[in-house]
Amino acid sequence: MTRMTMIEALRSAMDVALNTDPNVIIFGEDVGYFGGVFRCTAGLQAKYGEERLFDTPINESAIVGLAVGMAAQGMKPCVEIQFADYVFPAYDQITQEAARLRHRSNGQFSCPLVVRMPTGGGIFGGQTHSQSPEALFTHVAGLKVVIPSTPHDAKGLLIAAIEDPDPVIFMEPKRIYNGPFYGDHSGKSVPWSDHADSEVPEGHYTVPLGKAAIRRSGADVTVLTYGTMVYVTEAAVKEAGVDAEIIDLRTLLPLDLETIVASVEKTGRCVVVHEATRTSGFGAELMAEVQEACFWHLRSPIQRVTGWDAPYPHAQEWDYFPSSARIARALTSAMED
Amino acid sequence: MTRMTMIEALRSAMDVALNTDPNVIIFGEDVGYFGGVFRCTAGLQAKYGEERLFDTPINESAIVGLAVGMAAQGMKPCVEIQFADYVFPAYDQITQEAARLRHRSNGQFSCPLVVRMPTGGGIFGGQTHSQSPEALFTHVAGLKVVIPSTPHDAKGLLIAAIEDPDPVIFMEPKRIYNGPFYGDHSGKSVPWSDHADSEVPEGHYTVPLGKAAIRRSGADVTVLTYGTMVYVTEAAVKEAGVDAEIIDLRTLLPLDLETIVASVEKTGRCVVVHEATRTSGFGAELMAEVQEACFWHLRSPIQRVTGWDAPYPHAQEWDYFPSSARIARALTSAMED
Amino acid sequence: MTDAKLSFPHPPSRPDQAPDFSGIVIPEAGSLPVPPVDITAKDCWPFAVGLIRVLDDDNQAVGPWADYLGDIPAETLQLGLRDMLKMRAIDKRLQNAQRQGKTSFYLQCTGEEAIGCGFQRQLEQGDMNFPTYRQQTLLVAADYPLESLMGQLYSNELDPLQGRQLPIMHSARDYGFFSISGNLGTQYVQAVGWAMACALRGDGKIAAGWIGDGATASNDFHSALLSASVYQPPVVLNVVNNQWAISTYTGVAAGKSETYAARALGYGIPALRVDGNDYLAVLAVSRWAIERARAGYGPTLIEWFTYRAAAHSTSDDPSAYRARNEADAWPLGDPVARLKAHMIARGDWNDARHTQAEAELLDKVSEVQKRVEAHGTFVNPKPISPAEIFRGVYADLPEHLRRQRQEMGY
Amino acid sequence: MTDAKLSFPHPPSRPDQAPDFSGIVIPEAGSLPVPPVDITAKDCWPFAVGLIRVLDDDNQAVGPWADYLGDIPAETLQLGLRDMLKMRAIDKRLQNAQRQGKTSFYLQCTGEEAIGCGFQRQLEQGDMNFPTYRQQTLLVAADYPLESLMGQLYSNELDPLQGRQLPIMHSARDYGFFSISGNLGTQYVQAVGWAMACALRGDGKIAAGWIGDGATASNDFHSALLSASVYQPPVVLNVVNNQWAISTYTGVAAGKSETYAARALGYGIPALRVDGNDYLAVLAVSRWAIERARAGYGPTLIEWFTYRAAAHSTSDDPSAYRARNEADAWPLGDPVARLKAHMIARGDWNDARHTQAEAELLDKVSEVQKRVEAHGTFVNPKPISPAEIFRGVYADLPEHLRRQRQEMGY
Ligand SMILES: Cc1ncc(C[n+]2csc(CCOP(=O)(O)OP(=O)(O)O)c2C)c(N)n1
Ligand SMILES: Cc1ncc(C[n+]2csc(CCOP(=O)(O)OP(=O)(O)O)c2C)c(N)n1
Ligand SMILES: [Mg+2]
Ligand SMILES: [Mg+2]
Repeated sequence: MTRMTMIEALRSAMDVALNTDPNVIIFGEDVGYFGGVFRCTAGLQAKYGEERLFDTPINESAIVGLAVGMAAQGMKPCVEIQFADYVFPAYDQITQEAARLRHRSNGQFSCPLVVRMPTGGGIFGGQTHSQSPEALFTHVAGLKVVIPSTPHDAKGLLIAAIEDPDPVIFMEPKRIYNGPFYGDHSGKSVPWSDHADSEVPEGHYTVPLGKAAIRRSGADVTVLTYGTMVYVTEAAVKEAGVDAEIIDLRTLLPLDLETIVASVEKTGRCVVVHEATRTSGFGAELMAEVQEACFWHLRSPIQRVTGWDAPYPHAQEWDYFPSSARIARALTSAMED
Repeated sequence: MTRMTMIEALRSAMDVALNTDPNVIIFGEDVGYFGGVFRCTAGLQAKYGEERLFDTPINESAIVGLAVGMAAQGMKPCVEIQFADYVFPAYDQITQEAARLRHRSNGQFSCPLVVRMPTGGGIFGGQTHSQSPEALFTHVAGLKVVIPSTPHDAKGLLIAAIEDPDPVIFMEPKRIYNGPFYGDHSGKSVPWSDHADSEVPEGHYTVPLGKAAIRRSGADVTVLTYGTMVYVTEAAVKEAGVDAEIIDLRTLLPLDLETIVASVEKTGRCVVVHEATRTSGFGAELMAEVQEACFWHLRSPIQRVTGWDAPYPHAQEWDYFPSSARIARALTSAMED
Repeated sequence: MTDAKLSFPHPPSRPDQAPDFSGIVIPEAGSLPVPPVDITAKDCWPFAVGLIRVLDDDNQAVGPWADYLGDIPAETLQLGLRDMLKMRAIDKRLQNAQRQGKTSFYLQCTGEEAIGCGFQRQLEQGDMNFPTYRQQTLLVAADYPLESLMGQLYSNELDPLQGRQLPIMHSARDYGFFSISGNLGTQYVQAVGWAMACALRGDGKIAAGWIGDGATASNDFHSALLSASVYQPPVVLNVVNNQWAISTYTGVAAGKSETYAARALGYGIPALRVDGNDYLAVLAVSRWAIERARAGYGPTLIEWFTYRAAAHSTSDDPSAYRARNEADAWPLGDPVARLKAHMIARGDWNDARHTQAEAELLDKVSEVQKRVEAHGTFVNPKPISPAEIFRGVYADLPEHLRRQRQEMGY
Repeated sequence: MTDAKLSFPHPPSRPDQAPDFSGIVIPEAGSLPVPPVDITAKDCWPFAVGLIRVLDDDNQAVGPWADYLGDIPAETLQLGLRDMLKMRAIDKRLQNAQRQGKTSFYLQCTGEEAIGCGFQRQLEQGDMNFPTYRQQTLLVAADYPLESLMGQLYSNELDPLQGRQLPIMHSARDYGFFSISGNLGTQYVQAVGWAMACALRGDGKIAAGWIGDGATASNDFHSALLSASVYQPPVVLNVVNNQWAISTYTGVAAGKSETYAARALGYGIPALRVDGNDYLAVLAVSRWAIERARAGYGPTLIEWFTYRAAAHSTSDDPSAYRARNEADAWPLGDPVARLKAHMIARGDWNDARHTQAEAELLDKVSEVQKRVEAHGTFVNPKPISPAEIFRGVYADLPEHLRRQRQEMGY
């Protein structure tokens, strides 16, 4: 066990994967010699050579398109999109090709690839370095969608994603790359080293896809969230002084409905929190699932706290990014009815 | 007033728009000399000339990218994507560019463009001629999303969309291009000429964006749907023998919540129907909105009837496409609780 | 105020006009040499804007590319002719089946048979094609079982894809045929990725990408050429320029480009333009490019110059947008007729044998068709289980799909 | 088994090595002629792989392109020099402001000043640039008010975009500067669309697209070239080849392409490669291409050959991936130094005037900066109303956004 930041944990996951499976191959913009703009692959090219880890031209659809071809042949590409905001040129290859290859070829070809991308806001990145497009992938049958919130999970989930036989969209909440973030508007992070979940085994281990984690047990209200918002929710729960159960979904697709339903049946109340714009965000699906499965247990309307339905602004970042105060208000209001 | 099919109505809308505003310009694959694979623009190039209506190379991102540049200058491009399944190469230009231009330039530039595309299944088109990707657009702030279900609305909404100052995704349910479709698995359509809503004024009129239509008033249960499913729902309501209120949303974004809420407050029950895959489909957002706004009025869980979370199959089309029987079951079950 | 006016490409003729191919320059057969295997793009201009042809007007194989092929055994040519005739028989029968309502959709490759048939016969087991919907020739020349091909057409139990795909969107891994996508272009860059994997494994295999002239406009065409240029994997990138993309004349995809082959030179990829209706030219250039790839000289782009003689598909009627009889006026003729004439000129073939071969192949195809139809057609369907919808979305069925399957009643 | 091995492009040197530009061929100044305005792509090869240069090693303007420019008034050159010096002063001050935490982000264009400054001075009111984030030169040479430029840097009330965009993503319609997108490449095809609209209106205006060498790999680069080739609108497509894309050497975007200009020839678009650090070459070739577009001869692509002397941005440290002092070793020198030397050689300028001009401009920029900072910086913010988030998402505020604004408390 060592203390790792999320970046170190991700790097360690790729190190393990490169080391254990010769079919694993990593590429993306600036990931090679330089080791990525967030340094996630730093040192790995020097260790494994250019044939295992290399730079690509700035063409996200080529990055994924090449990966589809390689994966179909049996390699295991783990590619990086520099920011989730730049994944859209690859959207066709991801949704129409990677997601469907196994099905449409009746299993003749499959597509075991991982598309890593830093996601979310809180870093003053403006509208093109802050988006949270997860819901644009959860609508696509054939994909899995993962968002870790701790170094420990980041490593275990990434190894599991690389080993998974199907395409995985792996979204990394960049705001917490270097430490958990509780919503402090000065933007300061606490370092990971102070957090229990930065204890990361050095070798191989997996955190299974499709299983949520209960970050805080509670009796009063269930909060469904993921990524950076896990921490902002922790802060909000303290602020609101309610005994909330915080569920970190970790995998959005397929969803761990069992854990969710058990919790909401217990608490009878539910708040959903995410950074992405509200309308048709993943929160809507969560509300639909909870409503379908727990209707008769619900004692108040499910609330959602989300980014607003506007492009992610630069200067007004903290008015956009869901604050602990907004979450606390939702918790209080969920308790009121 | 004349009787028109939906195709004729759409053509008439474009004819009116080309005639009234010299800034209107139409382009897309095969739309020019030939008049489109569904013939929506037939005859218009001969009437207005190649500078107003022309063929493009097979590059959807170029189609939309050019349109963004033209729209920013003050033209009003109305472009065709041959099938909604092929819009994804343009997804970056639509979601990152068109949707945000007004906001990010603080109004210096705007993007009044319309992206037309045939959508939905029921035509034995297999996975790449049958998709319903509306929820991938409703998550994007800055877009409007429209789906007509009658010739009358198709024309009025398309003219409104072209005149709108913002980008509009205009999805045409191709299954009902030539007649309403009640879910008959032999695939036969009834001709539009038998339907009241094929009465279409020949000249200019608009159907406002953002307003739903109540297709059937009823007291027992509210059905929220759009496009082809309006008719399959009509058949289901007969089958189930319930007094359902059928709301045809017509515009998904912005949503006519007022009409929805008034209806659900009255009926206390709600069923959502769409063709798209279930998870993170637009049904999830509808369920979330209804739950938020009408929680205390709901007498049973909101149900959704949707396409399954799988690629749209070819041979099993009628097992995938929501049938009137499935909708009828949901109606009955909504009434039971 | 300005002279700037937009330009709009037009086809040489429209329905009310006579076919006109006078704008197409047809160089003499044999006029282009065989380039050195390590040729660079810079030196490729004559090959990219010229036209490699082997069969001359007297049906003789002439010039450096004929020499490159060397003595061709009569059997090789007979095999090629039979491949093409078989393809025609299949197209004929299946087009008919669609007309009879036995399937929802079909799409012929008439006029383009030489390209895929010739190319496939130069590949080795383990090489992989990334085809479009108009490369059924590759399957035929790979001896793909007709039962599978037709089973898919009728979406019956013989369908290897279990009804999931359109009748014409085949997938046949063991026959070197990648799963066809309905989204144009996507396969082109995937082919490059597959070829990169071949090089990384060092398995001696190659990949071949296929794309239509219209689809060269797609982003994936660019992604593919760029990636192939950067990483130099063993891939042959084929462009089938059949002059049309549904109703759209090839000029709309080409713009002011000299040729599609010339487009590749800008990426530093050697490229050649070839008479796609000349079976011998196809054999020769395919062999050259495939050997080049396998030997580690990197990608080649081949523009196959041909003509889409049939309608785009059973949903299309070309009389609405192009001159009647354009196919007959096509200056490079018909690939079957030309190979036949050459074989006759060689003394290896005659009209009687040809008629007999045609009849035999049509019989054989019809016989299989009858057998396959007994397993169900659109008119007389024997449904595949609806639960098939959920199989293969993922390797394992996740909980939510299990629930949905249950909701469906399975 | 096989010889096929992947190739990976490498920069000439890495941090532990000495700079090495020996692979870059620098032709003599004045060695290329001025092509006829109606030149076709086919005849453009020498211009696309050569390098148009006007200033020679003795700081004289020589050759056909110097003749094309004719007698240049001293004021024109002084204006150019002042534009570039002003740009440097701004870059210096704003880089500093970021280091002091007064803004979140900055990005310099050091070494590339001649390109945008020279190009902009050849445009007319009403022409539209579609820039990237490294074309602040276009704003400076268009005399964009420094208050606006800096207001955006500090996201204060002077920010014309009201805090919505990153500090460097300007938009200035009245100054011919399209709203910058953070998504690389997208603007390139939009420029072609805008130019098409110009042609359709017949308003005599043109558009100019801008893209970095790295971003030529994007799909939109292809879309833009293809569309420009097909419709022939009045557009100038600029590629700023500054050798780097963040940490990635230009070879990764170029692959085996001879040059980026050569890429355009494949699309049938005339293209020229130009010494981007030579202000006179910039003036000359910009004028030629802009006049060509305006006169209706269609698109031109210009590859500006230059070097990114600064870091990619304030988030970047190039010492991690490229040789120290590479900028000093750049064989085409520094654009400011070269223009200055030329003006001194002409007898129009001297060191003292230069030092004075530099100081004056730095003073002026600093003075404005102080004034703008009084309206708020990141250290001392004067917040823009949060309700601004909702304004301009649509022309009119829809009901759901009104509700969200209310929920927010406004
Ligand atoms: C991305 C995408 N856009 C549009 C289509 C619709 N479409 C199907 S075939 C076709 C024409 C293709 O022409 P070409 O590439 O020349 O191939 P050919 O049919 O001539 O073999 C079009 C536009 C599609 N399948 N995919
Ligand atoms: C679509 C997209 N992918 C990736 C990025 C991240 N990114 C920002 S700048 C940059 C390098 C661009 O290099 P180049 O085009 O050469 O321009 P330069 O910075 O040299 O001016 C990258 C990869 C982006 N902004 N957009
Ligand atoms: Mg074609
Ligand atoms: Mg660069």
